[in-house]
Amino acid sequence: MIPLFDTSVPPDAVLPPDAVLPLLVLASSLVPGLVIFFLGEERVRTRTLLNLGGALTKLALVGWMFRGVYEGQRYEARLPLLDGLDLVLRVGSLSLLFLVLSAGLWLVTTVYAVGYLERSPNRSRFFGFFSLCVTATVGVAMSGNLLTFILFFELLTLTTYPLVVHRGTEAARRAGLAYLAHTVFAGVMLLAGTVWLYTLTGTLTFAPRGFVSEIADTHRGPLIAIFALLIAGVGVKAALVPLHGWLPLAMVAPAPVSALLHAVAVVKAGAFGIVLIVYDVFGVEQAAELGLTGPLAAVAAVTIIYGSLRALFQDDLKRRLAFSTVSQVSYIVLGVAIVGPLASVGGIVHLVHQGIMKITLFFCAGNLAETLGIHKVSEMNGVGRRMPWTMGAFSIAALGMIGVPPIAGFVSKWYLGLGALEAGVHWPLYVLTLSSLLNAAYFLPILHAAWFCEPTTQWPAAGSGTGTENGKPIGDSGRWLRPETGWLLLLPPLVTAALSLLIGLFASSPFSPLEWSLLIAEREFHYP
Amino acid sequence: MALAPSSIEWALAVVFLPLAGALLCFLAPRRAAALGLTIAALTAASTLGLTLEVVVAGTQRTVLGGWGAPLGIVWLADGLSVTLMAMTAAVGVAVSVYAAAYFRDEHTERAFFWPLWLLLWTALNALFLSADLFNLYVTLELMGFAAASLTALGGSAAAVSGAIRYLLVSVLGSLFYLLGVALIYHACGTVDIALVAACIGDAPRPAVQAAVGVMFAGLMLKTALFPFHFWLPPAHGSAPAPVSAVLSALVVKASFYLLLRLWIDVLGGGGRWLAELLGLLGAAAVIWGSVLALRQERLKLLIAYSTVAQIGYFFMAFPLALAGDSAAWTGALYLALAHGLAKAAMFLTAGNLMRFGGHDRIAELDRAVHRLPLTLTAFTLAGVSIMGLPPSGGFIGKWLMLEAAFRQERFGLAVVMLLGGALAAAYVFKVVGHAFTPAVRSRRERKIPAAMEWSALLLAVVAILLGLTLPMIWPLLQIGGPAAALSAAGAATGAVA
Amino acid sequence: MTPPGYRQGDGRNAGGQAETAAGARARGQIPSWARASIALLLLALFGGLALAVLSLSSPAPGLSEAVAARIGESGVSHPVTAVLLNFRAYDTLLELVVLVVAMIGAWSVGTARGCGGDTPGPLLRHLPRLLAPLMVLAAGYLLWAGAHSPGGAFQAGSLLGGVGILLCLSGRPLPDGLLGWPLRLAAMLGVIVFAALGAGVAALPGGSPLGWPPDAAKALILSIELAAMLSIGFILAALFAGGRP
Amino acid sequence: MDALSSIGWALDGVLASILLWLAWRTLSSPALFRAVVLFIAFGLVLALVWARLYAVDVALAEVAIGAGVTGALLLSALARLEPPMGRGRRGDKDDQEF
Amino acid sequence: MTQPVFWALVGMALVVIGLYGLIVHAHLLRKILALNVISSGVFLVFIALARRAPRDGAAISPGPDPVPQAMVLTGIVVAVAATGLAVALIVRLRAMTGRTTLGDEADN
Repeated sequence: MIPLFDTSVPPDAVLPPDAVLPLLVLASSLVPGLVIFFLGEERVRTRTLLNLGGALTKLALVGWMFRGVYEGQRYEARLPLLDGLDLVLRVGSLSLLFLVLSAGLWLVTTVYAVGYLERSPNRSRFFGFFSLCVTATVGVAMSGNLLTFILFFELLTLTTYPLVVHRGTEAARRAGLAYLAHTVFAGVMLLAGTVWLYTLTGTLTFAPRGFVSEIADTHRGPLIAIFALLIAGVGVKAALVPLHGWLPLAMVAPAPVSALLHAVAVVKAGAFGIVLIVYDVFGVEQAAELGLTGPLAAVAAVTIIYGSLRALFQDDLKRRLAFSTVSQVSYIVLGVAIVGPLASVGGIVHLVHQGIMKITLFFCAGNLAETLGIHKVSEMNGVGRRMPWTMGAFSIAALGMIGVPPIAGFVSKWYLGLGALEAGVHWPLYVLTLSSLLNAAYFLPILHAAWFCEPTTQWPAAGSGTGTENGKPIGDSGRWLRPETGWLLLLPPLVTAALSLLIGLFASSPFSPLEWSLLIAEREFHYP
Repeated sequence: MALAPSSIEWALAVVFLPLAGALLCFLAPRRAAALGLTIAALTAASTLGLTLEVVVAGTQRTVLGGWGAPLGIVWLADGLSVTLMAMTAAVGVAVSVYAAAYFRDEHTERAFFWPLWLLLWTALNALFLSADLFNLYVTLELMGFAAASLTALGGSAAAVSGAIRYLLVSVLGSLFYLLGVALIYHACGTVDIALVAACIGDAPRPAVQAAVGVMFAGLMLKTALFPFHFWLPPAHGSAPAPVSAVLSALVVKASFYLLLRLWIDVLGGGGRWLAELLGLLGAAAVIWGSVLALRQERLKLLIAYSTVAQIGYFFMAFPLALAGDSAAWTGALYLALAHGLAKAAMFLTAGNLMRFGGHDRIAELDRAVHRLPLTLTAFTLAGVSIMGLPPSGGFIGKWLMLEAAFRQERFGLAVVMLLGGALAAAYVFKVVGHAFTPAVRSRRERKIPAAMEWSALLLAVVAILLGLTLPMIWPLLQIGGPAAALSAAGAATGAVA
Repeated sequence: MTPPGYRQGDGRNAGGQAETAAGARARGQIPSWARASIALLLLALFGGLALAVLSLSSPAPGLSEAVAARIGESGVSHPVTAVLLNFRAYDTLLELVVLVVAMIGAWSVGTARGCGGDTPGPLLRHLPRLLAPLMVLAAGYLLWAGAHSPGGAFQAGSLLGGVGILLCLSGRPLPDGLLGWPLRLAAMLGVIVFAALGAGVAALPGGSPLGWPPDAAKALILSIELAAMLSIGFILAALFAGGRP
Repeated sequence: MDALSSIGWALDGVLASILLWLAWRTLSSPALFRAVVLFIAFGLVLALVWARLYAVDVALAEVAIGAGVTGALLLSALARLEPPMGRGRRGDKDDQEF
Repeated sequence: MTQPVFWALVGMALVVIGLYGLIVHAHLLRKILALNVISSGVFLVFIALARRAPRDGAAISPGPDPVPQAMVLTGIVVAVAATGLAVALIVRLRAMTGRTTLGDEADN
């Protein structure tokens, strides 16, 4: 017989036990997703069962791996694809952070989406792509080399597009077009950078200190170009200015999709990609030595300020949140680009913190829109009295975004600031301060209006049928048993708001995102 | 007869089985579909047998008539040819299944589709097997006639006029090729590819250059390389869906294969100027074809222009392979294989949409795509391969070619390849986007048999999965060493350059 | 008849005439400078081709000797026939297939509407009666002669085709009994006999596809030529008729 | 150069001139009917050339197929393409080249 | 110049004349005539060159190399098949549209 490629895995170890878990994590959303496509529109129960079953399974599997990774176990599955280039799924501490985030938030978002989309058309299609989207995200999280990363990154594009255009309106189509134009451009850049890099290094496997140091002296120019290409490639999804154009447009999508885009999947995948490129492709010292981190930090700073400024002037609540995302995600990039252990911890931990806080905000915005038809900030006067739970959650998350202790956002900003000082640069502090002020400037008026202003419109009373199809009329029981909106819509933001409070409060306890980020800094980036 | 068929018997089967099938179908038109399907399955099985034979025992030579070169004709089955035959078989089976459903109610078309299609298959396999320049001319003509007749089966004036145009171009291309064969015969005294390759170095240069020039011109015309692509969209856009699938997926590949054979086996991979010219035309084709595809308002024409663009990629491998980079050839071949499967799937889905809605105007497709999720999925998956997204076969091909381009720092070519991918994404999503609009049920819709949806979907899935099979196909392509010999030859050229 | 979905092509018919006029006007006037440049380009092409011809060396390489050396094993003594039906028999088989394809293709396009369309004049009505037998005889002779001197299945077949054309022109309809499969079988006969024998001899011990055993070669070739002649004649006449019966 | 070869050359020259002229006229004469007739003549002259080149088989085939059957095919096609009146003897209007 | 070369040049000239006719004429029947002229030219090249002086020491035969002759015979048959098929298609086109030229797009 003809010899196959010499793969580094001996044939008897094609599927070692360590390889099974990553594959199962993929399958736990892939299989339900594919099955859901073939389900009839009316089989709500089966579909919900599949969704929640998949989400819970994934969470359990990730939890299992969490223990393993903490004990020093590594999980790896590979499939030969090109000559000397495999598809590799690998779980280390960094991937696990992202995995936990996406698996956890997927569960919450699924619950929310089930409540949100009741009785709306094309649900099978929606949930099918929803599951595939998460599959792509965990794939991104687990990718062990740049090739695998590209695979899942593009899959993410393909599976989120139907979600963005789900409503099928003209605005949705335009948003989808913008999203595609941006991501296709990104895909081209990413592919170009990757192939070029491969021809120079002969490998694409992520390594703790990157894998370009051997050619750093001989191929300076190309390496800088490659860095630019790769960052442009992932920067679109991370919504770096000036590649952010698609994100505000994509707000036409249903609320669970926005939540998913902003907190779990797309934007996060982009930010995670930047982390990977800086740390595991170039190596942060090498990147600094090539003079690449400075411009990256500058781009991040510009994005942070620009996003905040634009958010200030949006009346549409979701658009304001979208620009806030543009700004907040670049904290992660900033943390990475400052070059220093504490700053990187701040960046990495913000990956989680921002996700949890931002998803809360989007859930709440969705609740307002679905229950009361509120889409604009100017319509929010007094809404806190009508929907106290929702606005309570919203407030916690918003304060966290501003950086009020002890909510999670504070921890990130604290570490970012410390990291900047440690690295001996001061300007990030000004950026952080300015951005926090701007955050306050666009969030506090909302809170003020919601809690302290008189309602300007007459909303239907809770539980009396809301004019939309989604608030579940409950009947005339006691006030506390009569929720302000459907349970499925209310519980998720409450959970995530509580989470963002708790991980801020208990930031220094073991297994908190912060502690885990410190572990990552130690293990993956070889910081002390 | 021995229990295990020998390579001669497999080779005989892949040519003579579809031939016999065609004759039978023509003699018994009422049973044509059943006969045709059976023969398609048998032919595919024989192709598999031949492929395995080549995998196990290496290149297979069959001396026809026992004379051998230079007096007689020789069949040669090496990795390259069996790979293409295998693709033909895969597409062939799917198209046969599809056609059985597609032509079920059209008596005349059914009666003529089957013999013509099986004869086309005969011609393709004969072409892939042949190692004799003149015999290749006959197979080229056979292929061209069968393809033109199949195009005309569409029945519309557009189809007939497309068929005429195609026939004229095909005959002209073959005549150019034949003129080249004549010159080569008189320079070398043989038409056996191996013997010609041995003598070509000592032959008078002007004669060889003129021969190569006219042969390549003829084959470029038949392959529809820009700017000779003018005939392709009208023909492929107006033929019946299964025919378009076959034309785009296989027929165009056959003349490209022949070009490649000449380049590799006869010219030994040399010829810098010609290679650069072909690369340039290929790059122009990628851009031009993609832009035109994007501007089409009819689905089938969009797909046809996409073929024009994809053909360009194949030719961009010529300059890249000059430096001895075998990745370029493997990439181009991979692209060709993936394109064959994906493009066939696309045309089949276009057939479904037309059958369903009665038209193929892209702007009005939303209803149809809405009601045919499987078809849409097939189209999208095929599109993924055409765009070159991982892990499809198209991605692997594009990756390998990009790798070669970057390694040789031919950034211009790399940019064109990448741009072509982006444009492909644009035109694929131009169609797919219509799936997500709120649609009203059409009054004119017709039921689509499951066979028509599933055959397209399966082809598309195979195009995607092809991306995972490089570890198997790479060594197969090396058998008989066209790629290996080429990288050696190319290395020599590169060293000189 | 036409598959649905292809009807938009028919839509063009209505505007066909107008389009023809406009199209012809646009096409008819290839500007003279374009013609001149085409002519110049072609002249350059001719120059290149002429150079190629002139460069060919004069002791010509070729296969005359190889043919001469092995003609004894071929079963015939005329070299061209030996090449056609033995050394390169596969080419000839495929060529017959080409004819078959052309005929099926022509048949698929439409039905034959007689030959020439008009009622034949007196000359055409009587000429075939005189000529046809002569031509059949000549065809038979050419076929026989092909084994040792110029002639053979193609020439003979085309004579038969001529007979067919004459009969067609004379307006004689084919008997209905022949219209179905017998007609088709006649067209296929050459390919069938050729391919069956060619594949059959491969099964002989030590045989190869299309490898005629020397002692049987002459008979095999003659039977193939006979079948091929009939098919060629029939197909040529069918092409002339221009459609399925 | 002996007489025989001069006669040969002269013959070749005349044949070639006729052949080329016929080819040119076939493609340029305004009436299609005449063009087809010229093409048949072209085939017959070509057969002479084949004979001159000692390719007797080809010469036979050319007479029978190249000139005969092809000519008949083209004539019958012409009869169907052109309106029945005039049988193409008038200048074919579709052919706008002259 | 020898006789074979002379005739080969004539063949090449026929190819070029045919090509010119193919390009400039729109009428399909004319295009077919042009293709037939081209093919005759190609055949002429093929056969004429076969009459060059054979290799030293070979017995000089009156006829040219039989292999090209056989190939040209094949070619002639293919050409007539092409003509037949094309004529059938053109008649069909004419019956459907009244056109005897390729319409629509730019002419080749």
